[in-house]
Amino acid sequence: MSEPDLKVRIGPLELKNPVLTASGTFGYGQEFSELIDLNELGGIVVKGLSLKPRAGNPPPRIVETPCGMLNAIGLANIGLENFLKEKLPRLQRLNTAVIVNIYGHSIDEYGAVAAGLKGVEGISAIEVNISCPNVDKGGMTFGTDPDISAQVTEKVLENTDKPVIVKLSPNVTDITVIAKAVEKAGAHAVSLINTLTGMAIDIETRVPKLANISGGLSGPAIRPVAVYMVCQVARSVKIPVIGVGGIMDYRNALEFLMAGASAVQVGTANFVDPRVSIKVIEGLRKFCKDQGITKIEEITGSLKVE
Amino acid sequence: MSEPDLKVRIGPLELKNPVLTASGTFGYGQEFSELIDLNELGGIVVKGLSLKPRAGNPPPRIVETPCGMLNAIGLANIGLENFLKEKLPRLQRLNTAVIVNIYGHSIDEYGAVAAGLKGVEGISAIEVNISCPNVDKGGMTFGTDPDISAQVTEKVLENTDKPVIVKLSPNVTDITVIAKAVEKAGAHAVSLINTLTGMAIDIETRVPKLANISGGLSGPAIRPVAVYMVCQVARSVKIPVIGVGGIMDYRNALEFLMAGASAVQVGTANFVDPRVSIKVIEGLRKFCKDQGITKIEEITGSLKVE
Amino acid sequence: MIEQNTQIIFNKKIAPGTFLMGLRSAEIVIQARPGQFVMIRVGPNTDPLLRRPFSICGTRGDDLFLILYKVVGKGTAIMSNAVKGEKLSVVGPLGRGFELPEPGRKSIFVSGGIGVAPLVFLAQAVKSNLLFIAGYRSANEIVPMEQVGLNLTDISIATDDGTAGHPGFVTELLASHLTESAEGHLKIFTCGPLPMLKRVAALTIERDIPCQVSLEATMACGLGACQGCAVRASKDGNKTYYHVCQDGPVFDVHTIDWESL
Amino acid sequence: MIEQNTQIIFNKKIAPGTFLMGLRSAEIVIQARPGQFVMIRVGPNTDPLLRRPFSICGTRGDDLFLILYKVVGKGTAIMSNAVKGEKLSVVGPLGRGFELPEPGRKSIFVSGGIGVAPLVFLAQAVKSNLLFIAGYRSANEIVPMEQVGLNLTDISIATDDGTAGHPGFVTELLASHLTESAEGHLKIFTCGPLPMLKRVAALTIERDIPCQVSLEATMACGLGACQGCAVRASKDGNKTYYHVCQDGPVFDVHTIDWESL
Ligand SMILES: Cc1cc2nc3c(=O)[nH]c(=O)nc-3n(C[C@H](O)[C@H](O)[C@H](O)COP(=O)(O)OP(=O)(O)OC[C@H]3O[C@@H](n4cnc5c(N)ncnc54)[C@H](O)[C@@H]3O)c2cc1C
Ligand SMILES: Cc1cc2nc3c(=O)[nH]c(=O)nc-3n(C[C@H](O)[C@H](O)[C@H](O)COP(=O)(O)OP(=O)(O)OC[C@H]3O[C@@H](n4cnc5c(N)ncnc54)[C@H](O)[C@@H]3O)c2cc1C
Ligand SMILES: Cc1cc2nc3c(=O)[nH]c(=O)nc-3n(C[C@H](O)[C@H](O)[C@H](O)COP(=O)(O)O)c2cc1C
Ligand SMILES: Cc1cc2nc3c(=O)[nH]c(=O)nc-3n(C[C@H](O)[C@H](O)[C@H](O)COP(=O)(O)O)c2cc1C
Ligand code: FES
Ligand code: FES
Repeated sequence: MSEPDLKVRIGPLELKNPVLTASGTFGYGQEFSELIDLNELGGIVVKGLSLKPRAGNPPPRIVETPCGMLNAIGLANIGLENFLKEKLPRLQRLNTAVIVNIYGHSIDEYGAVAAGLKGVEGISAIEVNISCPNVDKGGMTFGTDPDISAQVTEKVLENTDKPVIVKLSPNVTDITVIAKAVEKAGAHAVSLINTLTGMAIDIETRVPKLANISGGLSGPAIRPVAVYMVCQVARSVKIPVIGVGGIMDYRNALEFLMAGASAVQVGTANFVDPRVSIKVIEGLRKFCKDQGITKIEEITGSLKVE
Repeated sequence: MSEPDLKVRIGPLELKNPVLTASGTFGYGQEFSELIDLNELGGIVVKGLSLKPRAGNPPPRIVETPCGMLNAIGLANIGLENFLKEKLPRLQRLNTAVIVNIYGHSIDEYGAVAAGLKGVEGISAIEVNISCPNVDKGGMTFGTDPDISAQVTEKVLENTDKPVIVKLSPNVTDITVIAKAVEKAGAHAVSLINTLTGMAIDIETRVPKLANISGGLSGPAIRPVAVYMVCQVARSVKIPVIGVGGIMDYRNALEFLMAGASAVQVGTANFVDPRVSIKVIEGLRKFCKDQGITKIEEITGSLKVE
Repeated sequence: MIEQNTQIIFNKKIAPGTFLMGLRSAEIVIQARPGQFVMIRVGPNTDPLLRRPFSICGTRGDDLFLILYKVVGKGTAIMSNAVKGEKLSVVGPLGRGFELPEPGRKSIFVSGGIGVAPLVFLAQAVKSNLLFIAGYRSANEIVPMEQVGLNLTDISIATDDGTAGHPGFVTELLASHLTESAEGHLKIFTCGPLPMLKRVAALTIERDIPCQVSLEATMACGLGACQGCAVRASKDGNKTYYHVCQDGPVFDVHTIDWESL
Repeated sequence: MIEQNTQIIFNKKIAPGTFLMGLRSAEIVIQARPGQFVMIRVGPNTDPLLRRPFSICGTRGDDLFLILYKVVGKGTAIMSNAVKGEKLSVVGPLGRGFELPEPGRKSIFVSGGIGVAPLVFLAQAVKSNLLFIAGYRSANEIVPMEQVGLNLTDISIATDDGTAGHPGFVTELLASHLTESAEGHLKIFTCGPLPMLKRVAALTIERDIPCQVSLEATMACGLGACQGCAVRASKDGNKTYYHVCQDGPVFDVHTIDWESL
């Protein structure tokens, strides 16, 4: 059989295959460049970027939990200016989609980061993190309110020439409400899920294991929640959905595709096996071949439910 | 050192120790009676009870997930009448708190089940399940709306002479809102968390692994989420909090107590080790002894956060 | 029924991917009846989380019981790496076993693959007047009966790929024995993959031959507490579902709604 | 830096709870510098999920590198049960190692407990003009230096409980060597538990003795990608945090904000 076609379209964005690396788990790509050929990836979503550099939270920032981990990095990053100067040139030389994950502390700041990336070569899309539970705005995150989520989306769209993916928070009563709100606001795609809020306590010292008290839960532990939410969202919006959460191998990736995702992101698994994203791509290719699937896009939403 | 005092008070209810078995994971107690001495338990929360018997969902009803499991039992149970006839007599002979977990399909049905248990000997408290994600009411569960949660609580209180514990759903944007609503409605205590909604897909057949499509995620995977929510709720209400979710040993139980719980429930762990609840009690006793704690109640809420 | 940390006395491969494990427990040996099972915790980790159910395949002496298992996933892979001397937590014996055949009836045992396990134990109890028909996918999967402690005179093999015994399904062999003259004097005992069981059920129901079936279901507790292991009851009964761990795993063929499976 | 499924050549207990593991990898042996570490995946399961960091404790021949580890939890317990011939996935070598001492300077190595591991590798490179001061809680924890491939003439031991060597802290022994006449010619290399490192830092900073410290932090990636392993930088620098996996694990004593630890 001829090679299956792994290309997928995320609105205006075409990816050579449906496997992206998730923001915050793959640095700026270069950290993994000695271990894998970055050009084989469907794309790289870089670490969340803000207008100014941010030092992040005090340590401890991470703690392992059953089949998962909590992180409270605090969106530490080098800021827009340093990103363009220090990190972008290497990314531009890559032959893969580069998606910049952005966030702000106000709607205007979202706009400003987007504006700073406007017209910049070698950036394939913007992923808007409205869902990070580590950065508070009056105790709440942007992504738990449909109106504010829509406003952020509009603001970014006004300030960019690139496709806009909005990354959704799972810490909500009904994620489809938020998905529909950002769709209506014009988002080209949604990605989900970001981390679930969680906490762990050191019982000897009686203090939280994370200096930040709470953090974001990721890894295989959360996969069932992610698959469920992707399935729900894919049935409620028309824009493409990118599935994220606990993917460890191609079989897990297939669950997301079948549930309705057009592409997936691999996050925490990069720590467990730095070559996992390549293995997922290889696994998907082999699955398509074995099952006589000529275009991987056919798998999206193929879940049978009566 | 003398034996530490393990007694805890949950509002009007006194427990000989803070370890209960969680509803749906311990049957009616008798299933475990050959393996442990039920009288050593702080209490038993029996399987969710409805007015009429319910057959439950078609199989498959359970599937294992990383460090967790999904269940869609569908609240199968023998109904009020059979419970009183067949199960209660054995429970009444026990020297431990018996808490009956109830649910309904309408607010009136909640009231009717509570009324059916009114004046019945040997029932220490009612736990009201407003959070089960498997039973739909217009696609939503009672427990995601603060007003309906309050109404259910009031209805049960009107129809019972027993302490009322309301069991909260984690599938909400802000669990403290629901907790405050049921506190205001008069609940004597809250227990949390019930299961997170999740899903798993068989990639060979492309059908959900559960016949019910989605199910409730439980087990150690969800513990960080549960500890976080218990900590949040304990800081927002004055009534006692019972912590549930992924407890596998006494150390996990201590996390919940320190986060603010007055007692804990052990659920999925009963399947992994049918004697786990006794081991948790023994572990807590030893911890108190080793640390010179005379009353276990002192541990509740002892988490240090600045 | 007990929960016990039992010591592995041996754990040996007896066919590709198939292992026989001997575990020490006088308590389980005393209580065990053919058709019952145990829930084994494969290790201290919480991944895999749940215990795995295994039929008791026999006992040796007064303190050794046997598990015959096939490596199909995470849990059984971990078990296959366990070595003599290690301990595994076991809960059991659980469930309702087989009803022994009435004297005078000829028993036909029909197994598919690893479904041979509970029938081996039953065969040791029944001893005489029995025919054992064991089906496998291929010759290399055949469980050597001597190795599991069974010396049968009357045993037939079927393999799907024809590499040993009757080429084809075990149910074809069974059908050939269900002659009219024999029907009134037979009792069937069966365990194996679902398609096979359905065929055995159809054959025995239509001929009105008593048949006991050992079923499988995904289990969480094994104790009748979680209600996870539901199987639909046939319309005649007054229950909608049975619980395989408690009402079974062995069922009268008539009590099950085979259409639902 | 590579990711490789390396074979266990040996895995032996050399003191109670302390194991020495030899893993085969010519690639890692060629690249490894003292002070660098590897991230080891202890098994195929996802519980424990993350890799565990271990200092490279030395190399043997051209394709064997050593890990000296103490069993403290789930991951190291699993490692201690691994047997010769099994394979473990290793990522490394990672991080910045020690700067070798300038010729003419006397090196003092100060280790606490299992912190001896990276210093053993460094000692093999430094060879001469070095004093090794190793602290342990008790005599039975002492790592036999010959067994890890080190034949030192100048080694002092301190034990907290006084069961061997100097009774008391290793830092007391260190202090006794920091005489005024010696100070200008010394360089300190240290690794061990935090309270010890803080004391060594205080001693060397106040006397202005060059000191290189190997730090630990909880790590997820080990590659500088997750920013999980932050440690606060001293006020003089222009960074708020360093990442132990990338900027370290070996740091100049002055670059770290010791108060924050
Ligand atoms: C009452 C009872 C008695 C049993 N007796 C035996 C026995 O004597 N010997 C033996 O080898 N096995 C027996 N089984 C089946 C055994 O429990 C499973 O093979 C085992 O749980 C698989 O665990 P795993 O972690 O290796 O596989 P998993 O990783 O859990 O699953 C691997 C694959 O096997 C499938 N699978 C898992 N469990 C079952 C099941 N119960 N039935 C069918 N497919 C399944 C999964 O869907 C998956 O495709 C019995 C099951 C029951 C319910
Ligand atoms: C750069 C680096 C090099 C290291 N080199 C070595 C080495 O050569 N030999 C060696 O034995 N260990 C070394 N360690 C420590 C080693 O990584 C941990 O002991 C190991 O990860 C524990 O894993 P576990 O699963 O057994 O313990 P866990 O179950 O994860 O934890 C058990 C207990 O140990 C504590 N713990 C876990 N990790 C650390 C840590 N990094 N520092 C302090 N306490 C911890 C936990 O808080 C917990 O109390 C090094 C750590 C780092 C960061
Ligand atoms: C250490 C770490 C840092 C993260 N940083 C970001 C971030 O900067 N922006 C963002 O949108 N998501 C961030 N995430 C969330 C991941 O991109 C992903 O949504 C989540 O981890 C779930 O996927 P996983 O289970 O595959 O890791 C981070 C996750 C981890 C573990
Ligand atoms: C098989 C199963 C059945 C359950 N049935 C009920 C129920 O009937 N009523 C209820 O309130 N909670 C029910 N629960 C939820 C548990 O009581 C508990 O809240 C949840 O499983 C989280 O705790 P755990 O992680 O310790 O299991 C059930 C859970 C499981 C796993
Ligand atoms: S496995 Fe729990 S009831 Fe059968
Ligand atoms: S461990 Fe990930 S940056 Fe250091």
